[in-house]
Amino acid sequence: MITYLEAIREAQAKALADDPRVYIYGQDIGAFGGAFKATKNLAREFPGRVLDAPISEDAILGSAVGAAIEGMRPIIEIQYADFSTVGFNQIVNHAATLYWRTGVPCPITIRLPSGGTAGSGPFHSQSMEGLYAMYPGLIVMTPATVEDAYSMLLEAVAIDDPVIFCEHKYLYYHLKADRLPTEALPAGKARIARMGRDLTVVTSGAMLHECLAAADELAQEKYEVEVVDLRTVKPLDTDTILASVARTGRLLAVGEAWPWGGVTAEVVARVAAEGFALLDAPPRRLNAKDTPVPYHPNLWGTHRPTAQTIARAMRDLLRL
Amino acid sequence: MITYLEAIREAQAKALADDPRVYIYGQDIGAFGGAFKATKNLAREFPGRVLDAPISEDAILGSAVGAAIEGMRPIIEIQYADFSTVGFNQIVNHAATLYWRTGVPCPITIRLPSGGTAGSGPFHSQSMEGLYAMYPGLIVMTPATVEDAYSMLLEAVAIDDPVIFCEHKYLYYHLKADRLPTEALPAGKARIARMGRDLTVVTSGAMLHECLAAADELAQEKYEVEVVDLRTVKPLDTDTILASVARTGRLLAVGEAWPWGGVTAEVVARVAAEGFALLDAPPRRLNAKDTPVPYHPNLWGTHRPTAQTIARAMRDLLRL
Amino acid sequence: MLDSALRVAPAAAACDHLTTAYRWMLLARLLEEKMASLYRAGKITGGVFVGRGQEALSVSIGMTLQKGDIFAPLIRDQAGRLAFGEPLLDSVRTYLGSRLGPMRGRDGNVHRGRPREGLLPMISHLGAMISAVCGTLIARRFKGEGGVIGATCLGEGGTSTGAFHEAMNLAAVERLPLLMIVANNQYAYSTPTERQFACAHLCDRAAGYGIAGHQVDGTDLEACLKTLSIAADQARNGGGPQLIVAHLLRLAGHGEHDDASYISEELKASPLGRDCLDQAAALLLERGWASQADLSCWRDEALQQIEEAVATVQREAPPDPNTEHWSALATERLIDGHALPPEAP
Amino acid sequence: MLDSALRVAPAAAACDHLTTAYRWMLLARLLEEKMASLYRAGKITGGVFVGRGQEALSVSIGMTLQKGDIFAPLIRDQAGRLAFGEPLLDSVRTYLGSRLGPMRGRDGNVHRGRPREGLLPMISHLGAMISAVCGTLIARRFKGEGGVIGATCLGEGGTSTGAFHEAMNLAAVERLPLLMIVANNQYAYSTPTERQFACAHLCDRAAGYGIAGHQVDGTDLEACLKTLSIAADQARNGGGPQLIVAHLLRLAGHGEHDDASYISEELKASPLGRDCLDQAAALLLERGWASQADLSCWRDEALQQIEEAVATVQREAPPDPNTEHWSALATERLIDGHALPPEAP
Ligand SMILES: Cc1ncc(C[n+]2csc(CCOP(=O)(O)OP(=O)(O)O)c2C)c(N)n1
Ligand SMILES: Cc1ncc(C[n+]2csc(CCOP(=O)(O)OP(=O)(O)O)c2C)c(N)n1
Ligand SMILES: [Mg+2]
Ligand SMILES: [Mg+2]
Repeated sequence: MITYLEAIREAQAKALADDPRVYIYGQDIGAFGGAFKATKNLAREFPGRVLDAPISEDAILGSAVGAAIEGMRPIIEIQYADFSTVGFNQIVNHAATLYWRTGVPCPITIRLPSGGTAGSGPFHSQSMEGLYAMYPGLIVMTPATVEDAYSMLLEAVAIDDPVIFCEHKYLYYHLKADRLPTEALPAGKARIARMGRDLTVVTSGAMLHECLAAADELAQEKYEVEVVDLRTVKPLDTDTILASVARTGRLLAVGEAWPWGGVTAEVVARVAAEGFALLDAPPRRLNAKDTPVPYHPNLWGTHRPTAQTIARAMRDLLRL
Repeated sequence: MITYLEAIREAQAKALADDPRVYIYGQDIGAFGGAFKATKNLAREFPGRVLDAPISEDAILGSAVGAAIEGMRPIIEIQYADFSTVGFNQIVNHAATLYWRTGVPCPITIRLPSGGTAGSGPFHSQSMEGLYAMYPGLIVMTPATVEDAYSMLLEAVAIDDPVIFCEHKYLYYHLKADRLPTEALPAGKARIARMGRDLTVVTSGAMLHECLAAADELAQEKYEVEVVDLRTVKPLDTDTILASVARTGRLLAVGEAWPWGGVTAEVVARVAAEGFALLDAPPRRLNAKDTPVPYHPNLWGTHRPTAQTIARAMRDLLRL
Repeated sequence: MLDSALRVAPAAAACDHLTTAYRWMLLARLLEEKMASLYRAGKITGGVFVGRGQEALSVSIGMTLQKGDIFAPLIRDQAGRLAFGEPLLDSVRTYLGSRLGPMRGRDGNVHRGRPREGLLPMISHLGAMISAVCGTLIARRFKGEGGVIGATCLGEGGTSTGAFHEAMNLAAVERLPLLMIVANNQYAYSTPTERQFACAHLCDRAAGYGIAGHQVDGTDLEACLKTLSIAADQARNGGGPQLIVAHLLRLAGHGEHDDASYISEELKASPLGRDCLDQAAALLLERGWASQADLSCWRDEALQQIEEAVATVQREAPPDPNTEHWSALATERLIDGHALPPEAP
Repeated sequence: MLDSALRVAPAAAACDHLTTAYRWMLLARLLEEKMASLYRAGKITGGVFVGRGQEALSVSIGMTLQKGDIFAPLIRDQAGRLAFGEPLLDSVRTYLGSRLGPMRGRDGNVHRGRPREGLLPMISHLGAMISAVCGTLIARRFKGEGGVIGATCLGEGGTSTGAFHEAMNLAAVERLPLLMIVANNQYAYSTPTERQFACAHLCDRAAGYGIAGHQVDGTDLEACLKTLSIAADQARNGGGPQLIVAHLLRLAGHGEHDDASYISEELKASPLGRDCLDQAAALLLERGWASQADLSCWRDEALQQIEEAVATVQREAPPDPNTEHWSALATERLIDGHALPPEAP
């Protein structure tokens, strides 16, 4: 059995082994192996290529841009996605604009340990995929399975553009698989995680598993819910979403991020604009509440969508 | 005649005169009067209350949080909205979370000279309202008229929450009015800028004027286009939008920002979810292209929506 | 907010400064040990971060600051918080997420404060609080309230943030009465100082801002109290910002989840590795300011106070998601109702 | 990329170092004057930012760097760019937005470069380029390419950014061969130094990073060349980062839109206000290394070269929005087709 977190570690080990241009830079990722141990032993296995950084997110990310210009393929670990706000400018205005401005690619993989876990509170829980997806020049991945954590991270390192890799902390240990995948869907392609003909649920990251649990619940009630795992939120695989809505006629977009804007708004807006005639009922969204992510588990469990609230939203929508 | 820019200057003069808790802090805003002259003479008229800051956006914004805690009402001028990325963390993680975490309000007005003008290029042209609107705890204003530039800025200073005030550089000199308003719609209320029964166009900022011009063009073709000026993008006045769509049955959301997410996605997603039955045709969006904002006027004029491309989008939608 | 002060040291006024400081340190140490044991027992969700080995420095800040001053502590400042006047209950309630705590279960552990009483609640982003303290001091200046100072803390790792630099420079330009206390405890999480900075002494940065710099042995309570009061006097009297760098060693993991196996034996064996609490106790005994009996009775009193607080808080209700007001705005009329999930009322 | 070098100074190899430097300075000065006049004539959209008064410092950087080194110039480095090998045409094409320029009309004025040739194109956010140069040097180290150095420029105002601090500290920790050249031209846009920093000399910051610091009179070409070559040698030979602070005065507005009426007469009259170009000319004459005739003939050659370049570029087509490839990605297959406006094909 291999966990989602181990898959991320294995992908980095393979990337380091296969490509001399790859190196990893971030806080506490060397001998210590990272705050979550995502780089465990890599510093020992690949001497000089897994470097501890000072607490300087802007400079860490800016240095990655320079190294990429010189042909390297840096993997940057930001200790928590929430701290990328202090390196934000180098990501959205430097890395993301380089290729368009100069024609020189900027292959950087930025690993953002993302999303909520009980007790993490307002500053160690954020889901920032929707924020980065707004900027031209970035690819934004949100792997929801052990297989994708591995194969998408490898693909991220191979891609010539900056990739925001939103790995979900809640899945680090919870999620296990028998083995690592040998092949995978390419980035930019969504996956039908569960087939169904009554309702299409579009989601990603940790919410995929809440949605699947809710779908199981509705199966008891004889509803067949189709669940689409986006995998990549930019580009957004609109064709797969539309094809599913064409089958079901109903759409629910579920996200862990805040309710204004973000992935669920983009999904619903695209389906409404391009698949209007396919809809038999109003498309719906379910997001977290519009406050910072609360510390106390009681509050946190209510702040974000759960199998229970998702199931309720599914029922509401199926009754329309 | 008073310009949009002068209205912003007058509003700040009034705020300083009326409320001793108000002060202004930003780069070159003192004796020099600001890069755009939005604080012209204020340092002389209000000695010691209009302070030049070092080139330290993070500290400028962080200091505003501290001052607000102590009961002051800072107005922060960021020289260009694009540079708020280096003060981003203090806005979204400090100012925006303070009230929710502690119950102590954080009344800060952050003025962001926003949007594109010919020749400004990738880093002096950005429209960031959709970015800030994603975060809980922030009010986001996008005044599109001289009257709103004045009255909304005064209201922003009076509001007990952090307000992102997206003043549009393109309107600074282009837009003139006879006099300053004596009353105004409150923040959070959208305005019907033009009545019509065939199509609802929802927009804000500089795009309002492109949309109005396009609406004039379509009037020649006997179409009556209703134009909604959002004024505030968070909160988003969904009721006014829905009421308009109820009249017209058609929706086009137009924005100057990039096409993934943002205001147009939120508008379309809300109407699709809450006003599905009101729609006689698929809702549509028109945004800027998915690249950084180009420098050359030829490219810039094509990158952002214009009266011409908006009129075309209106016709397409009316033909459906 | 002085009640807990009185409770811990009934005759505080008469009692020697050093004794009071020691008793706050002791209370902080024992309180954090209690939190750590609750964490190990699974009674605390999230993390527990302790100031073991840094109590002498931290308490000196709290004792040097006066009523009306500003304090923005960081993750290792339990002692300083208590001495500044933060009720013991605030810490327990925030760790256990009680709805009666200052953060009402919305934020946790070290992310607590009472802004209205000059105690700023840290956000996690290192360096972010310094400019906020600058802002409070700018506000005091506007309000004509002189003689006030503001203190904030950071680890040596936090000095690598852009936020630290911008705030220090701003404070220097405005000549604010800011005490910037840097606890160089040799590690930032697992990262040793040689991977964090390359200057001989962090104190060398003071000249680069044009401000006063002080260095102190962070294991020596008397030295910390002395240095802090000198720096505070200078700041209070128009001397501008003061950078105080203390040298010590983190005598715990980064958090209680961390066994800190990476901390070098050499450092542990070095003077930096001394436990400031033991040092202070030894001093009190040596000076005859306290007897072994005093020490153990103070300890018992502290333990009892902690047990009471924990018992109280454990009886308190956790936050209730159904009565929780799910809005981040002070301005009710501007709440975006449509941003609520469809299934919400 | 040496052709323009050869064209401006046919006998460059034989010709004296100082003469070459002077001729680059002269070319930069006259080129920027031409851009300014095109701006006033409404032929350039956006802004024009000139390095008037800073050519001696800037050219010294370009002449000190060798082929294979890295250079990230800022807004006042036309002279350094030319000396480093940036074709004159790059500047004209970027200002006029020619599709044949390195930025293809997508970015403008000073936001230009040739990353593949070690010339990094600045983004506007001050301080952001420093860590990028650090990254190029880290890459060279990985690739085992020793003996390489990287230089980048900033104004004194830019030193107040967190980005500056983080990058300087990172460079020091990694002991990178970085030249950080700070042009203290007394103003940041309109802001005088006393509102920007409070230290005696910006050079005092070097000790805070544990790196070497140098100060130089930015109006003195010979001094600038000397200081830069000393610093470059130290960096090249493992001496780590070098902070070079030059003192001078901006002899122009922040941009051509700015009349700079805020610049104090005292400063203009002070030694800082000397024009480095006149100073250099006087030196050449005094040493007998050039005659008045040489100077005016060099001037004529430079003017002719500039007129040719402008004439050429003015004949070039502007970017065409219809043939423009509207994507920011190198990876075609990952372009989000649905993010295109509905009316687009
Ligand atoms: C901007 C930012 N980056 C990363 C982190 C994650 N983080 C939390 S504490 C810590 C180490 C801090 O070390 P130091 O400043 O020396 O304080 P100490 O823990 O030693 O007291 C890190 C990296 C953070 N909180 N903020
Ligand atoms: C982070 C950031 N904030 C603000 C600006 C706007 N701005 C551009 S140039 C400038 C002044 C720069 O002064 P200085 O660094 O001294 O350079 P100089 O213009 O004097 O050469 C400012 C404030 C910017 N480019 N980046
Ligand atoms: Mg430390
Ligand atoms: Mg300057």
